Amino acid sequence: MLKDAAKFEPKIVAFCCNWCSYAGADGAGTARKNYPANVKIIKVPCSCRVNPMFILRAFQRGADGVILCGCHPGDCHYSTGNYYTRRRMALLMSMLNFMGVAEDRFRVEWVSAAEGAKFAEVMNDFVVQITALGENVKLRDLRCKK
Amino acid sequence: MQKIAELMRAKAVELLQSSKAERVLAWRAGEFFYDNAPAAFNDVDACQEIVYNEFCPANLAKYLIEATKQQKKTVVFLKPCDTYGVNQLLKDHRIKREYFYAVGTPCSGMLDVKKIKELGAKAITQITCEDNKVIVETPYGTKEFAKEEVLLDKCMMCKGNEYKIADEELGEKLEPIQFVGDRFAAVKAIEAMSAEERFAFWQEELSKCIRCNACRDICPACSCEQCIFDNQEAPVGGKAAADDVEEQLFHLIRAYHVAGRCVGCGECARVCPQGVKLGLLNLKFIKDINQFYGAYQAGEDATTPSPLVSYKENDPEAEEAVQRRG
Amino acid sequence: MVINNKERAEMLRQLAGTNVSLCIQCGRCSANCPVAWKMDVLPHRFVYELLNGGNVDVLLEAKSPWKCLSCFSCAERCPKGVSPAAIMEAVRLTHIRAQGNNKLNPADLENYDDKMPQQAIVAAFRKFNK
Amino acid sequence: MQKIGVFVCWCGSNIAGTVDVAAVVEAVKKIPDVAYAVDYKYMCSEEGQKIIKDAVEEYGLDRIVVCSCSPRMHEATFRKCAESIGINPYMVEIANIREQCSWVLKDVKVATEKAIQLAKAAIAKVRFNNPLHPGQSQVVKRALVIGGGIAGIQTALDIADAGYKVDILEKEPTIGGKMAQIDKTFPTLDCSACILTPKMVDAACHENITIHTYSDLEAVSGYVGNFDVTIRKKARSVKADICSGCGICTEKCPARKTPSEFDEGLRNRGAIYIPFAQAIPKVPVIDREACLKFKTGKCGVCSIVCPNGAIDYTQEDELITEKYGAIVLATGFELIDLENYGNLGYGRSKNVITSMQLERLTNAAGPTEGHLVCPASGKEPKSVVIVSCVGSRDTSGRGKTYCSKVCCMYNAKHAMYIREKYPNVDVTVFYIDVRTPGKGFDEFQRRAVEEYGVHYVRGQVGKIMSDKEGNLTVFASDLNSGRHLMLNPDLVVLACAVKPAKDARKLASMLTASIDTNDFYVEAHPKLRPVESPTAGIFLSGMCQGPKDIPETVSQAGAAAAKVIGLLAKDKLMTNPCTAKCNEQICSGCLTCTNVCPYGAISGVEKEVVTLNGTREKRVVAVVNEALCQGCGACTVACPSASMDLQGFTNKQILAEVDALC
Repeated sequence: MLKDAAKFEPKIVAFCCNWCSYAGADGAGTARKNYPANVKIIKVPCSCRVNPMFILRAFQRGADGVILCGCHPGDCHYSTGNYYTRRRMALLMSMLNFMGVAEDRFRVEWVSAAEGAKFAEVMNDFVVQITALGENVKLRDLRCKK
Repeated sequence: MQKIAELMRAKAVELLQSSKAERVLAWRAGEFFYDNAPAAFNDVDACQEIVYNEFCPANLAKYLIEATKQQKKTVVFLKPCDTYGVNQLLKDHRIKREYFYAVGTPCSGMLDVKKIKELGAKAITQITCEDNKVIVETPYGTKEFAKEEVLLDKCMMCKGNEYKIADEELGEKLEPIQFVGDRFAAVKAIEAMSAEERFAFWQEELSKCIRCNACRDICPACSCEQCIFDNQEAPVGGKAAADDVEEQLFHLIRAYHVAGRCVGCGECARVCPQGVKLGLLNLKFIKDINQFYGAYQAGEDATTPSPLVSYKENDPEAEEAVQRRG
Repeated sequence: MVINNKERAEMLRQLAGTNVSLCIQCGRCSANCPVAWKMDVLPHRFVYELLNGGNVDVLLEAKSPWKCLSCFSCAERCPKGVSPAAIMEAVRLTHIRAQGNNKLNPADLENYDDKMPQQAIVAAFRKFNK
Repeated sequence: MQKIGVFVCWCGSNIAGTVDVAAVVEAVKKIPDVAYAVDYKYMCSEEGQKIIKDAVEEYGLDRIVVCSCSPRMHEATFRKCAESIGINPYMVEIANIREQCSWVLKDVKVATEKAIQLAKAAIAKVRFNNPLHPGQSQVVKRALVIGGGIAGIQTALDIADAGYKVDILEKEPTIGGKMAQIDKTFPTLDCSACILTPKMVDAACHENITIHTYSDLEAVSGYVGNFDVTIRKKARSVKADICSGCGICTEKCPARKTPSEFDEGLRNRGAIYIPFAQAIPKVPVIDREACLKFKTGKCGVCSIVCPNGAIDYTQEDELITEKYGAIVLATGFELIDLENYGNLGYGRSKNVITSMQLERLTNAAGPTEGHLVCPASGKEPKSVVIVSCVGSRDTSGRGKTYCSKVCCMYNAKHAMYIREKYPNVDVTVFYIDVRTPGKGFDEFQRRAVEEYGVHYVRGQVGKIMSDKEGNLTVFASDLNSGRHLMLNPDLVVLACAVKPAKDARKLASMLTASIDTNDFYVEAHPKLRPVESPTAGIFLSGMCQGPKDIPETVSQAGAAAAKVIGLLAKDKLMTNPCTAKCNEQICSGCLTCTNVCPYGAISGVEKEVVTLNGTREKRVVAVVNEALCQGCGACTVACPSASMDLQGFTNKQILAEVDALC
């Protein structure tokens, strides 16, 4: 079946930590809080497992948005994991901004296991944001000057 | 500088003869007097070939990895800025203190022969420095430049004349370079651009890259047994030909990879045959780290953990940090 | 144009712009109202009738909106963030729109204290132009 | 060649109602290496599991993907199923097509498409799965219960009765908690102290129970079965082993300006004090901030009057360390501050009190010896207004969004015993809803109306004013009659919202227990694992998990104890095999990883390793202690050479998922 060409459906990858955000996503499901199908979740034990390279790889492979969700700082299941995540991702985001690519296509959110509604809210909001930005081509073109 | 070269030769001979060391790391003359290269000197006679002048920019620190592996006590001559790399290698446990003897070697700034040539000097026969003047002899006459015109870019960001690690210092410290401005000026200029301009700038720069890996090979923070770019299991993907992820994102990944460990020596940019301004990526990380997490200088000592393996409970959030940078 | 009760309720809801479905019917709005003792229909009913699509006529015929001081203590003390004051205003506005006469001179506005809440001023206009 | 089996669950209509499961099966069948795919109504059922087992045998499957509910629900089920047929349990991956798909989407076409993509990602990952084998760790046969209220006491007693050692950690000078302050309990109206104090004594006398009062949790490390805990025993300034508990010191202490915490500020206590008569231990404590000896250096009366010489001004905090196999959180609750409810006059008029203050006022051991009087005048009230839902069910930001659950019942209790003891006192309860589910609860509340003539008015109190003489005016609404009311009671009782103890969040951080936005501890599953924290080895008991009354608290305390006993009864625990693993061939020994490991599980070890060019060399490499590693993966990102990887979530596995989804 041909896809409706006029409607842009962004590809969005969400990395979710097992203990808070993945459980939060389950909570959104259990409470039937809808969010668009564009968001696909990859489970990681902790947000600190997410290598910035994973995010770059997702963008490079065609993701239009990447969102990383973890426990609220201070609530990490492994005590300190998300503190490292926060530093790593702040630097990554700042660098993406510096290179003029994809900064606004990447987001870090803290969603606890009890925040199913927030999870859905964040995802809805992110899909709107990414849809407005359109297709992500910049990162792929970074070294392809025409 | 000639005087320092003599002191170096004498010190090398003294240390070898006293059996304090088995070999010496210093610089040897290349084809021209301005392309000196790092070299190892294994005996007293060879030490006579040690040279030192305004064209010895290379940092010898990384060769100490090999010295440590061979467990050979090695004399290494270190300019003040080189000592940061040594500390970083010590912090990364890549070299061991017992296998090297560090001799602090004074430096008044290294010159960039490319700049001299670009300013019109051809068939250079001799270059001498007097205070802040650089006198270039050519068969077509003598040319004179202000030092700041022809200093290496990295020397324009000189960290001063202190040795961060040294068993002894050679002669008197030289005056640090006077032209040091804001080392983040170029980074700030890019930050001030629009997103489109920034993208265009980096697209232009990064498209020049030929993936020769010189930047990686020279870097004192790139000291892994096997580089992630050569490792099929690493999260970046495989070799360039096999995977375009790495091809497109090489510089971003490289700079991120050494963030927090990069001493800001500027060697990566210096050795780039294509003149890619890749040092700016490293400087950007240094600037951000200083701004987000407090001043930090990698290689200042051999113990303080990198900001990327430490945290504060009230660190800024990613979005907040980017905005704070403004 | 003839509109039914349900449509009128919807119109009032839109005019009021406050989310009546949050109401848990605790009555704090009425309890807090400084002029409740003078009102024929208490503030909580203005929320209740809109919430359950009840008798909108009661609200439109009530004297309460003209007693209301627009002091906002009902909204301030609502545990759910509903504003009965906004509904009072919506009822007033409905009347004004129906009459369409504006007898008070807007130029007088300068004479008002600028610390006065905007809605209070507007409410005063409605009242004295009835 | 790999042989992957894909099993798509309908979950009745939960999945199949929104996802075309047959289409998912057809789609995954086309993927290389998928040897078998099938859908079934309930994959988790016995019949469903049999389908998996039969398929493994018939098609020689070596990897399994189940498209079903969240792995948090049934991953363990399907892993066990795989194991029973000889497949390593870690060769199973779950595609969560219920919580992440059918339950959040409405359009069948869209949901089916997403389900296929999630299945593809799981298939991409499972290709790189490797068999993993859990290790074993010892279980320390001792439990720690944090909080010495009824929840903590009951949990400790149940664990101790099963034959295990258990320590109670209480921050106050005595155990007993809030229940000790309460006068009567619903729905029986029996005396709270009479049923609590015997339990306190039981706990104190139990050979398996050690009580640490006036103590804080200082540090926690370790993991389920092996927690290392440091406890700070704060200096009491009284030698507990010598003190006879005679109480002379507390009577003679001249510094009497501190409001008694136990009596909710309705009377003052000395700087040296025993919170209440039945305190355990019955050893006084010096409040150093109030004590003249500590403030000015002069005084020392308590030391002079003590017949045993038990006062010790030089005592210092003591740190003790202990190992525990399990930790129970029973940190209880407190009432909210009323600073956001100035309109109700609390703090401005002494005759507006909290319900906990009323408990003290009616308690025979309380400041008035049980005589109900207005605190301002000291006179018996003629009429009392009780206001429910003060700060509960409030989403405006001033109070708490939840229902505090216990207030409706204790309001009825208060109203009833005021009327019982003082039949001439008029009692009016203002309510939004009366919520009394529970055995005998509604009957209890109805008695208040039917037998005791308490007025229940549907409506709320807006504001309470107090004039110069202290007379109160209550402005309220009566919604059923549509009237605005003005009443002049002598006493107003505010049924304040409950909230978790102040240090709940700090403890959650220390124990890595999950906590919600209201600071209640989060249970592992809201229905099926209500007394366990998601963090293994941490259990929840009582109000710290959510508002509940005493019977519920006691049941939950017993349930938590049963879970602890179940854990301590094991000699060994299987450890999570998803641990970090270092590729020693490429590890440079920089040990950056050791900086980020929260468990100290990585160390540098000098080893002979085979280098990349095949030679042998001795160098330092990072070595992971699998028993300590909890598998967070922080090290994998810190590692500059990517020699550190996380089993079960390897770089390859995650990137395969990324590629499959992009």
